[in-house]
Amino acid sequence: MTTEVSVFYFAKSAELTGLKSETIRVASELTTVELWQDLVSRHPRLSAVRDSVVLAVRQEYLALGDVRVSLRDGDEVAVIPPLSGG
Amino acid sequence: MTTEVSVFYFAKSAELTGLKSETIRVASELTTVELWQDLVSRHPRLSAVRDSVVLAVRQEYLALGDVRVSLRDGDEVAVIPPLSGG
Amino acid sequence: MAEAEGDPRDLVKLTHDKLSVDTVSDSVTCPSCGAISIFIGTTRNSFEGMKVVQLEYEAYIPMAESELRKIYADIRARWPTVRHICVHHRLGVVPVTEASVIIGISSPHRRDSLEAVQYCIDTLKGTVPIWKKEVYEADESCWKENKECQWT
Amino acid sequence: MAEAEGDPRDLVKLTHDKLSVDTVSDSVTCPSCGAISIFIGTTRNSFEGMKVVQLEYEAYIPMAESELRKIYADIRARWPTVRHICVHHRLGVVPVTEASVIIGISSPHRRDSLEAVQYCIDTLKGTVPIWKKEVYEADESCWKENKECQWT
Repeated sequence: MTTEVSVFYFAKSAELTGLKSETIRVASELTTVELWQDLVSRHPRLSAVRDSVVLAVRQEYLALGDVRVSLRDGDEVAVIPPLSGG
Repeated sequence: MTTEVSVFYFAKSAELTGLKSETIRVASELTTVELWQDLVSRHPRLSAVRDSVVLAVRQEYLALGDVRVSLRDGDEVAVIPPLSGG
Repeated sequence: MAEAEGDPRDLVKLTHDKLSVDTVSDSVTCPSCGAISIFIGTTRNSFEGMKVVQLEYEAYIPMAESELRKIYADIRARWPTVRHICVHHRLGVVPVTEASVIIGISSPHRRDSLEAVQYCIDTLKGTVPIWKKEVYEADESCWKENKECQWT
Repeated sequence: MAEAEGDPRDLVKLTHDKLSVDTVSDSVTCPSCGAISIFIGTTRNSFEGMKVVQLEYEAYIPMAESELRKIYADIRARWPTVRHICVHHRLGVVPVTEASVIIGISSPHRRDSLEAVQYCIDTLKGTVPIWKKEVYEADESCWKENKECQWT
């Protein structure tokens, strides 16, 4: 089963991918680290920030690791570099 | 020895004396409680606030009591009810 | 009294426009409150000896709004007397000395809004998806990292 | 850097005019500071169930100014990085919801100005000779007493 999701890149991760967002097809059941590896396979330069990012799925933070996610069509995924608002 | 000083009344004490300020002649060497008694002799209604006021002499707070002050011509004395600024 | 004045307001604005302290202050004013506490974050002119020309902010806007509303819910749980809460955060280019963020909180007595404003800026820096790039003289730049961010 | 920007400013204004948050904020803005913390005291519409129509403030003006400058000296001793300090206090009639006092303090990092603003309002209420009379419906009125005042 695969599903189509929107991926948003911010700050350093947007500079590394050259993209603000894209729509991709991924496995609908996977872990956050598998989702990250999928993104890195599309944008190898992303591996530079492996240790400093988390993901957001449906606008909720998820650490990279053995964390299971179920994705549905139209879900938002985001790559979240260290925050620096305020 | 006596000296001429300006006395300022604020808040409740101004209402009790009916005055914002006056110039009076008082002993130049006395305690704060003697200075207070001098003011009460001029304005008996002031006695109502005896337990809730302090004095300021030359713009420095002084408690009513056996506190010695030396007054010089032109000094400022003030009756200071409980503060409520801010 | 509270009902006569309407509901507590939870206000959020992310904007490319210049921020106004008066606007934030007015938006949290209410007749039953004696205290409004405000924090303004402004752009500094240097970082570790390098001259900062300007800052650029970007946000994951819908998630930033939802994370701010989570902070507001925390504030209302911890300081129940807090009345109105307003955060304005600027996006895009912010010149030196201009405000990047203004937080305003009102409460009947001052202790609550003073504590809540401090909690709000501390938590905002750790949880709200907004990013700042410092641009230095000589065209260098650097994405910043808040020390409050938990995962780095 | 500090020299290039001029000296720290210790600003005091006691005025019968309406206060402006923007004016206070602007007066403490500086290029080396990332934080401005502001406290606004406003007139509440009730006290122990009585409806407050307005407040009236009076001050022993020269002593109020000198007591404020003592507070500023304390702040600079306790928070040496504090840059500019400004207190505007209104006198005379202050209608409900309008500001009676606005305190603004800037610092390079936020902790200092947030703590200093809290210290400033707490100490102001205990030491600065200013008095407030609450005027209620039906022409009653009452001189208030700050709990921070030490001698009552």
